[in-house]
Amino acid sequence: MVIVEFLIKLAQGFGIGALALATGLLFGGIGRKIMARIQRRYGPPFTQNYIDLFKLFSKGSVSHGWAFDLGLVAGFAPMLAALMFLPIGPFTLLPSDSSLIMIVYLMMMAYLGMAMGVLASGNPNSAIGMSRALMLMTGYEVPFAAVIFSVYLFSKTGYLTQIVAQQAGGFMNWNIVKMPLGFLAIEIALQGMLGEKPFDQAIAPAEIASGPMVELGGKYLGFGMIQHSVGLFLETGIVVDLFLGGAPNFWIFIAKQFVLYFIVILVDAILPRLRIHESTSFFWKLPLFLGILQAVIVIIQGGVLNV
Amino acid sequence: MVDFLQNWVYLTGAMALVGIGLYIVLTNTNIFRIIVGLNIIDSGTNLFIVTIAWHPKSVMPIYTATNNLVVNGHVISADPLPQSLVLTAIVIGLGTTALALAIAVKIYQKYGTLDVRKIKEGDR
Amino acid sequence: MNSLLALLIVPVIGSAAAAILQRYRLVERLITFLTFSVTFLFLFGIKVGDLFTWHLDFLGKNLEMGLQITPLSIFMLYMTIAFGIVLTFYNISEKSKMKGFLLLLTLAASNWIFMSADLISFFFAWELMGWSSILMIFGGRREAESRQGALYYAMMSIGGSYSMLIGIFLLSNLTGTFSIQSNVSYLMSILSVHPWQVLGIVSLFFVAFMVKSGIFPFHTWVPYTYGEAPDGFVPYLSSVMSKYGVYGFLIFLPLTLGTHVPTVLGLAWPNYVLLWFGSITAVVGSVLAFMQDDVKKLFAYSSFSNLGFILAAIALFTPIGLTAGLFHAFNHLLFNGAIFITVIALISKVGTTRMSEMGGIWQKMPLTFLTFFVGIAAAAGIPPFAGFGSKWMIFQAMISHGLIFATVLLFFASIASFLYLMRAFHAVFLGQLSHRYDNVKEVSAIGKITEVFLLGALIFFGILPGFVLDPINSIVSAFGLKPLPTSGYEYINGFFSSINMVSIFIVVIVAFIFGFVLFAIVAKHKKVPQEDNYTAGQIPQDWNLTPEMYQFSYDFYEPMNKELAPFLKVKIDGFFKGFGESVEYIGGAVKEIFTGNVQIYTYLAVGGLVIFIIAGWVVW
Amino acid sequence: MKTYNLAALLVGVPLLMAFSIPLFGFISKQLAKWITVLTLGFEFFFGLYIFLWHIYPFNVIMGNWLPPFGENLYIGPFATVLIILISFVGLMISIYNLWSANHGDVVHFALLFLMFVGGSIGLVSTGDIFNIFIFMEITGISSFALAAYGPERRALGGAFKYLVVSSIGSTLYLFGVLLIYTQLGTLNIAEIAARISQTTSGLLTFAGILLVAGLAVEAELFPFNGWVPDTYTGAVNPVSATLSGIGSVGGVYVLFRILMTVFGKDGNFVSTYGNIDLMALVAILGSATVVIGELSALVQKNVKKMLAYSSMAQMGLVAIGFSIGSKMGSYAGVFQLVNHSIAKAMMFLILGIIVSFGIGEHIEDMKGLWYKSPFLTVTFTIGSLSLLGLPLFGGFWSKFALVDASIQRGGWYDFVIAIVLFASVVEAFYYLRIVGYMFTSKPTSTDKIKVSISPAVPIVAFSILIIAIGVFPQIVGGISWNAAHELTDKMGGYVLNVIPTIVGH
Repeated sequence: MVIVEFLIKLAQGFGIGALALATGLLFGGIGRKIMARIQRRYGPPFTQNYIDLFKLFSKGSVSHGWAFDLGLVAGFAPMLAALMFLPIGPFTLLPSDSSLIMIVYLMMMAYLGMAMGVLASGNPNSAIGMSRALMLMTGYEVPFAAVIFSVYLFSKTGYLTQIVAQQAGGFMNWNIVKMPLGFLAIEIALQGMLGEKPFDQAIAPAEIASGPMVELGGKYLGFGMIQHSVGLFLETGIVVDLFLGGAPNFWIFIAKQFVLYFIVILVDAILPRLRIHESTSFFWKLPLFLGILQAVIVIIQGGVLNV
Repeated sequence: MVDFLQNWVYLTGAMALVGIGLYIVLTNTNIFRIIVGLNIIDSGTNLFIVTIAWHPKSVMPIYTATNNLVVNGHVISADPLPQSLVLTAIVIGLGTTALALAIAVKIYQKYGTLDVRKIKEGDR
Repeated sequence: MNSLLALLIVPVIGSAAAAILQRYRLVERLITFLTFSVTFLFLFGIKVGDLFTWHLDFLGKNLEMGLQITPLSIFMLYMTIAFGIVLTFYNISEKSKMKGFLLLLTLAASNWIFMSADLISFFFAWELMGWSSILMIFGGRREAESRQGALYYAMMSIGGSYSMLIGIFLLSNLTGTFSIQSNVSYLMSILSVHPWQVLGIVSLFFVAFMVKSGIFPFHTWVPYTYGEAPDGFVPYLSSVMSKYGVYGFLIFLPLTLGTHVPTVLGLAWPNYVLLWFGSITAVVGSVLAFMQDDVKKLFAYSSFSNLGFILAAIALFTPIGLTAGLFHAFNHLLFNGAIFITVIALISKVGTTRMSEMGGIWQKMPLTFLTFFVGIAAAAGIPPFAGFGSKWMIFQAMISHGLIFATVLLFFASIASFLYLMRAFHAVFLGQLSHRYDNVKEVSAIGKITEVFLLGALIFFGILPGFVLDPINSIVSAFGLKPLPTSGYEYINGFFSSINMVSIFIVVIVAFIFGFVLFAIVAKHKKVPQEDNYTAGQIPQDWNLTPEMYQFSYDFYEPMNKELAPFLKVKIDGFFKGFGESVEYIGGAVKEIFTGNVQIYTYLAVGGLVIFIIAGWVVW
Repeated sequence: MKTYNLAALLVGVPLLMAFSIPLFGFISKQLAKWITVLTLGFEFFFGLYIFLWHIYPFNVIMGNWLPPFGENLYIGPFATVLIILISFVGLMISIYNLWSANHGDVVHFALLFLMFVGGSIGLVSTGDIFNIFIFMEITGISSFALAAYGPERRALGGAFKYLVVSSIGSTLYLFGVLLIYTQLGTLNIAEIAARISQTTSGLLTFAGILLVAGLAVEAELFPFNGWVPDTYTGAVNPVSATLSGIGSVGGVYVLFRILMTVFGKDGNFVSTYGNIDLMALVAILGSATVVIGELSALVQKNVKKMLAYSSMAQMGLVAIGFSIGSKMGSYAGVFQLVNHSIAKAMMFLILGIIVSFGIGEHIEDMKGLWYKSPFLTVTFTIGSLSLLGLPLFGGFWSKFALVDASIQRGGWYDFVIAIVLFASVVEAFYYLRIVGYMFTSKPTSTDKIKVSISPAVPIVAFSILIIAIGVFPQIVGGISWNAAHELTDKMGGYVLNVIPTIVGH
């Protein structure tokens, strides 16, 4: 019985993974298209990412040793694992463990794995890229955390499923209405999380030869792409669950995610790249201020839990 | 017990000797002069000791038929004890001086100087 | 034999044996290891509530001294001695100049600290632990630096214990007894009447504890000392000795329970202040850590940064806060132990502590690399390893009080810890392997066993935290608080949510299996040497590039320096050093009194006499 | 009043043997040295006998004239503990001298040494302030000569400085004694103590100041301690050990016998008669001494000189302990005195062994001693840690008691103890620095130091004693408490034991 249940969950998990990957790749493709149109180009077809992925997985490639291999798999697997705890529309695979901070830390494990892989390659460009990525992370994670904590205090729970459930019943119950400043902060943080301009110093193609990705080829780059796509899905999904009230079905969920991503793409299209320390300190100023202000408002409204 | 302040002449003398001795010790750099200074201080001390035991009207502290040490309940004899103390003090002073002179001679042999300012080692 | 006494006497006997046989290295190491093991066996003979008292004819009184066992002491004893066994086992093959007999003395002192029922024996044990560890640090890799490190530690530590000494007597003069329990309950009873008096006394104690745990602003000695201590001793310093301060804090923290002290956000304000000390420590440690190039120093900063987390959590003194703090104390012992043991294994092989001179060593020491990786993953708080649960609980404990600023600071410290851990990971193990290290070998068999054990422990306690949380719950209830609900060994019950670590573990494992399957079934790859990487079509050797030059690890986070410059301007270290220098300067001036000229001495004496007489005259 | 006249042997035997040593010296130099060992062994066991069979307190009456008229020795608990201490340290140093005194005029060295120890024992047991002066001069003259002993010229310089300062000091003491005599007409401590309040207080204050100034020279209190560094550094190591382990004991004893028994005014905290509180004066002097001693030692690079400065500072600690005036304070003082004597004497002896192997006195020369001789390193470390007041060693308990006493006294003693603890941190720095040099560095040459049996015996004995006191403080604690009682309760503890019929005022 347990085994059957486990197998069912396993199958569902694969389904969610595939779905997230497909959506993430689709978003990526659409993003490229939109970008091209803003820049008055025709742009690749929005299915281009699928084609790329297929191509990458069928090409031979070079490896720099087992740490390199392990790192790339470790960069992808925790992302996939984190997905299992995310309420996607009405559906959550493992609702009893959907703690928000846990998901955040699982995502960090993915970054850690990815970093291990690309750094094991020994290319200085990837080291520089990694160092930038990590510095950027100190920037955006702080306002992100402030917002997460204010949501905790506001909802008095740490389960994403319950946070979503509390927002049921129409637009006015969404957290975006109740905590607008927090949403603003997390939206800016999302820009950094996704590594889009003006916060794309880690990749910086022309500057450090795509940074972390410089040594990746073939299936390794494919894994990198998967990680990025699933991460895109996960991060936007978290924001949707936190602020946009989740969704009654999968399609609306994706639509809400896309709205968020669309904003990111638009900002990406119009802003130039900042220098790394500028962007870190930027995150410590406005978004952090907004996030903390939001938390203070929540606390004043009676969010303190007397233990 | 005698009101020793009556012997102000001797007291002043004793104090003056101590003062002179101290002045010598403090101002002279020659070892032998310092030893002499110490000796003068000793003399001042000894004078002080005998002074406190005596004053002009006291009788000698030996009980005989004619020599009443106590009159009307008041002691009128000189105090014998300090006089025995002064002997001890003199002897001690002598011993110290002898030792000091011996050391001074040795110092002159080893350091080649009698200037107290130069009796020191390089590393302090 | 009474087990309580045995916990003190066995290490002392072992210490004597090790001291006598110290010429025979291996024998000494074995004795050290065996003594730790035997001491551990005696632990099974003790239970909560055991008491042993004796009388000491001292200070003209018949003072009652005692050993007692509380749930907290049992927890601490098990934790520290078990770690000691692992470390001494590892040290059997380690070549550092650690002196086993001093370690065993430290063990005796440490057991005594955790068991003492009165302030005299507490202070006795505290000082014993202090000097034996100071002497231990003298044997470091670099002579002059290790001497300075030990002296720095000694100054701070002795200053702290003198402050505690004054506190002890102020307290015992009020109560007339040295018993810890009755003193604490006395303080509790007068807290609402004389808050400042209580606070003053307790702060005197807290200075000592803060020094020992390296809490801001007394953290400055930590990097120097950890950085220079003998390699074999550093794990003990960081994992075990920093916990004495935590234990000390826990003696006095119950003070604010049950009395009406003004509160801030539902917390008694002294607790609130303490919490801020903890949070600032966490941030200071993390930020300073990622500027480091010396791997031991880096993890020294990391160590006290984690102590900041622990202090912040226990300062709340709520059930979840206390649980989180103690849990983190345990996890910190474990992961910091694992990290430091791998680091010293590494240092003994490569012979340097500068990270910018290392790189690529994972190819040579794969097991060490894996242990280190899991260690830093745990330190970063990544599930499902030990370290995640406690950090997660700390955040919940903090935010449930609405302490948003402190929580965000702690979170920042946590993220920054990610930075310095990655930097160490990269600079030491990843990147280009220099040809200098072509002959580096994996650690010996003993080292391998230790590492596998630590690896297993990090995962085991990660996915089955209940084995640690159960004893912690009994501690919490011993303090008179309501423990968190328990629902099985695999659960962590937080304030906002609870987590089944086993299910997370299974999910991650399945995801990994899936990842590897995917990796295996798609197109093949071929292995290439490390020089063969993307250089825009050119071969690095053609430009006379060596692996060392091709390794980017020096000043890894250089851009951050500018952002953090305002923080780095505050030089507490400089304050202490400057203070020391001015004392030395004054000493140099004072020494000139003793010129060697007898006349000056005579002048002094006569001058002193004249001053006295004048003073007497004035009064007359 | 209990009398036990046989105890006059305590003073008589060493002086007798001292002056007969030249006779034994005719037979053999070795015999002369052994005579000191035997004599001091006798003293030590006699002292132990008095202590263990609890014969104290008692008087020794000379010629059947009862005090205050006759001269007497009073051996109370304070004197007992000091007699045992002095004779033990003396015995150990004399055993060490079997090995170390082998050049120069060995016979006269033994004579002077025995005279010094005998004089010190007389000093702590006599019940007459003029006899104190005589014994001070006996120890003084023998110590000048001892300090001048040795091949190095710096010994002469040190001895001469000691002589000059000490002569002035003893003159001041004598003046103080005579001033008291002019007022009370007696020299017996017990009688003076009982009648001290009858004197004119102005003169009393003056006498008190003279006495403090004179005795501060021997007790090594600033500013009367200029001789200390030069003399201790100049003298050969066993002599430095003697001066610091025995000489300073006598100085402190007399200072507080005068202040607390003679001048003392009983109360919660003992103060003195007269216009100014001499106990407070000594506390100020003690604090200044601690600070100046420790700070000077801090910048010192010569280990022997460092020990000398530290010796000075430790005597300051002792003085502060006594000057608190409570029972606890005197207890701490006695305890600290014992611990300091043992530890400091041992450290000078160790330094003597090190120096005899051609290793210098500079701190750099201590490098890598651990590799040359673990024995000396460990024992030196034990000594330093005991002086620092770290546990497992005797010093822990005395510093513990000292802080306790100061905090019980409260008031401005809180400030004093803060200064003292600060100075102790400084002290910890320089001692641990030496220990660090011994432990850390690889030596330039790894010639092992072979310590022969006769110098090893005292060092082992001292270390065992330090650890024994550290583990069982009651060894010294019990009798120290009695000694503290003797000092703080002057009528019950001292005067009535000497002159049972006297009426206090």
